[in-house]
Parts: sequence; C-alpha cells; structure tokens
Amino acid sequence: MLTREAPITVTIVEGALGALGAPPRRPDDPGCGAWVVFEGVVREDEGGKAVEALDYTAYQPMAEDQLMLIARDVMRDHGLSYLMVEHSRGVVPVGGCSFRLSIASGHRKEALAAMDEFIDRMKRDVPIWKQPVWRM
Amino acid sequence: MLTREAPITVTIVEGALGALGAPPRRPDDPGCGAWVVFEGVVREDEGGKAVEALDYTAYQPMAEDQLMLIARDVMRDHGLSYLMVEHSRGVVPVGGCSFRLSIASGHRKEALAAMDEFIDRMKRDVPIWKQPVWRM
Amino acid sequence: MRVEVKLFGAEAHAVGADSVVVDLDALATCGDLRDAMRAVAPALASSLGWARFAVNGRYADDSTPIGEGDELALIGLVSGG
Amino acid sequence: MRVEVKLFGAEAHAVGADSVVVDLDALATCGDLRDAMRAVAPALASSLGWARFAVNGRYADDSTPIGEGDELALIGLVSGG
Repeated sequence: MLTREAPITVTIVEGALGALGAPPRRPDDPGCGAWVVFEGVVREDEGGKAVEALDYTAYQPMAEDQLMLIARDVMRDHGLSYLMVEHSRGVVPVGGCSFRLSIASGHRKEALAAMDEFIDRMKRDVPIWKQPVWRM
Repeated sequence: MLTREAPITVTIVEGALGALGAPPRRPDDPGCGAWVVFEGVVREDEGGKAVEALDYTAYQPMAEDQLMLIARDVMRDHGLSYLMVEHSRGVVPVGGCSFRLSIASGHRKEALAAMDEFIDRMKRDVPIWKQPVWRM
Repeated sequence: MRVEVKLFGAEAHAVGADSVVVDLDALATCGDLRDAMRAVAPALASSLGWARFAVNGRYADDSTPIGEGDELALIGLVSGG
Repeated sequence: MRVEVKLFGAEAHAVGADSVVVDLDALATCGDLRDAMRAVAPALASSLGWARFAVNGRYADDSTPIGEGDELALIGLVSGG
C-alpha cells in the first residue's frame, strides 16, 4: 500500500502477480495528476520458440536492495510522489504478470520518463534471471 | 472491452471515469508482453489557485473522431495490439480521473512511446476544453 | 450565405456566446470566413491569427471551401486530458 | 582463505553448479578473485571478462577487498522484468 509515510514499496512475490490480490490502487493524493501502471506479461514465445512459462530466480536480498536503490534514484531525479514495484520469483505461466511498476506524480511527463528509466536500470542491475519452460 | 475484433475503443463519458465501472482489464492475448494504463487525475490546484473540480466541454462527435484518428495513427506507427481511450465530459471533482489511456503491445518501449505521443497529440488536436470550478 | 460558427473555451468566453453568425459570399473559403469574423467579432482578433477552423468535424485550412449547411467551428487552444 | 562464489543464470549453467569454491590469499581483492576463478572454472572465461562481482549484496569493482565470511556472487547478464 502506498501512503505518504511509505512512498516507495518493493515486493518480490512467489508466482504471478495479482493471482491473489488486486493491483495497487491510485494513491488518494490531490497533488498527483498522473498515475501510470506498467505490467510485464509472460509472452507465448521467446525467440520464436513456444514457451509454457518463465521461471524466475532472484538473488535475495540483493534483488530487493537494488530495486529499492533504483526506486529512490528515480523518485528523486523525476520528483515522483509514489512508486510501487512488484516482481515475481518462481514460475509464471504465459499470460501471467511477472512485473508491475506503478508510479504517481504531479504530471505525466516525469511519470512516463521515470517508468522507462526504472525498467532500463532494472534490466541491467537487478539480479533476477529468467529461464524459459519450453512447451512440449 | 478490448478484443481481437475491436482493438481500438474510444469513449467519452459523463463525469469521472471509473465512478461506475472497473478500469479496463488487460487483454487475454499471449502475444502481448506489455500493458500500460495511464490515468490523468484532477489536481487540487491550477496555477496556484485551489480547484474544486474541472468542467470539461467536448465538441462531439469531432472529439471522438479525433481521438479515433490519433488512436489509429499511433497504433500503426508503434505496432500496438490494443488501445483504449476514455475521456470525461462534464464535472470531474478533484481526485477524480478524467482521462485514461490503456495500451497493450508486444514490448514495453513501443507502449510507452505510443502513450507519450498519443497524449501530446490529444492535447493539441482533440476539441475538449476544461474550465476550473474554483474553490470558494 | 449566412453561416453560424461554433465557439468554445477562450473564444466563447471572449465573445460571451457559443457561436457567431457571419455573412459570406457563395464560394467562400475558410480564409474568407476568417476575414469576415475579424470584422464581426473584434474580440476574436488575436485568436483568428492562429486558431483552426473545423468544417463538418474535421480540421480545415484556409483554402477549404464552405458550403451551405456545413457545420463550422473555430478551434482555439484545446485543454483535454 | 577459501571462499564460495554464487553463480546464477548463464554462469551457473556453464559450470553446472550454483557456486564455485576458490582459494585466495588474505588481502585479496575482487580482481584477484576474477583471476583465481579463471584458473578454477575455465567455462566462465568469457563471462569473467565483463561480469560484475557482488560483495555482501552490493556491486563491487576489482579493487574491492574481500574479507573472511563475505558473501560473494558473480553477476552476469540479468534478465528480470
């Protein structure tokens, strides 16, 4: 839950995101004019081969620490109000959501720029690996 | 509702978005690796003055036509899979959502680029006007 | 011919009305409409320098011809989103 | 001192194990570890040219000293998201 007291949350959960809970709700903050939610979803193919699922391995707690570090940087550099990042570990089937980034900010431009930058940095620096489970 | 038969939907609704229905659901399409939802929310101030609500006027049906035209362009230029745009008309109170753009695509980069481009073009070409309702 | 031009936002506010009525020659274009509106609605002088016309719900340029019964609108700065 | 270096992804696959054990001198750095691993695990030769080490959960450079009991990991190309 995003609150004024905890403007950043980082969570690594077992399996697909949202299999249990609802997606994050927009913070109730009248200073935020923009709310953007990005979901990364497991696609049916990797390099042309049919996939059944992706199996994610996270090196914890370093993975959470790196996500938090990037969140703080991006938050500060873009003047965001709230940022919530959720990532799966373990098996996520095709069509399942393995990554969700939710950002609230005063205006749109910084929210979208922050989203792009966060994901670029995550894909470079966060020790999480995926392994395809091929379809038989 | 986004379906393979109707990959674009454009809606202008009375009052705040989501006051009645739930936000759009991610299309069940295993070729889509990215799903992004942007919400524009009425802020509590405009140029430093306290706002109670924004009152939107749309020149219809031209407003829908322009939204559809931009949707088609952006869809084609970025190779998107689905695009849903919703805009309010009439009074939307502070904290209410007046605009929502939801995009599904194969990968992230094109979804975020398309989102930025769509909103830029909307703010230039779609005949919708807002009028602040000032707080007394 | 006599045409009515819809106004919105700042332009409607400047004139204090949702439309203005203008007399045009047959075979008039949006450019002619722009000139005619300058004469009829001096409050729109600054907007008319750059605002776009829409003819039947599509943006037009000054060479676009206007016909009897066309729906006309002056579109200034929009503010959706 | 004897240290264990965790492996993930392509590096774990190349070696066929989740870690490798290496002997280092006292006062060794990550650069020394890189050299020692080249000798012990030739399958990692290409990764060792560019992969990063993490010491106690933080990225380190080759001058970072390694102490007894540090948690060490070799981080190659990650693939989260």
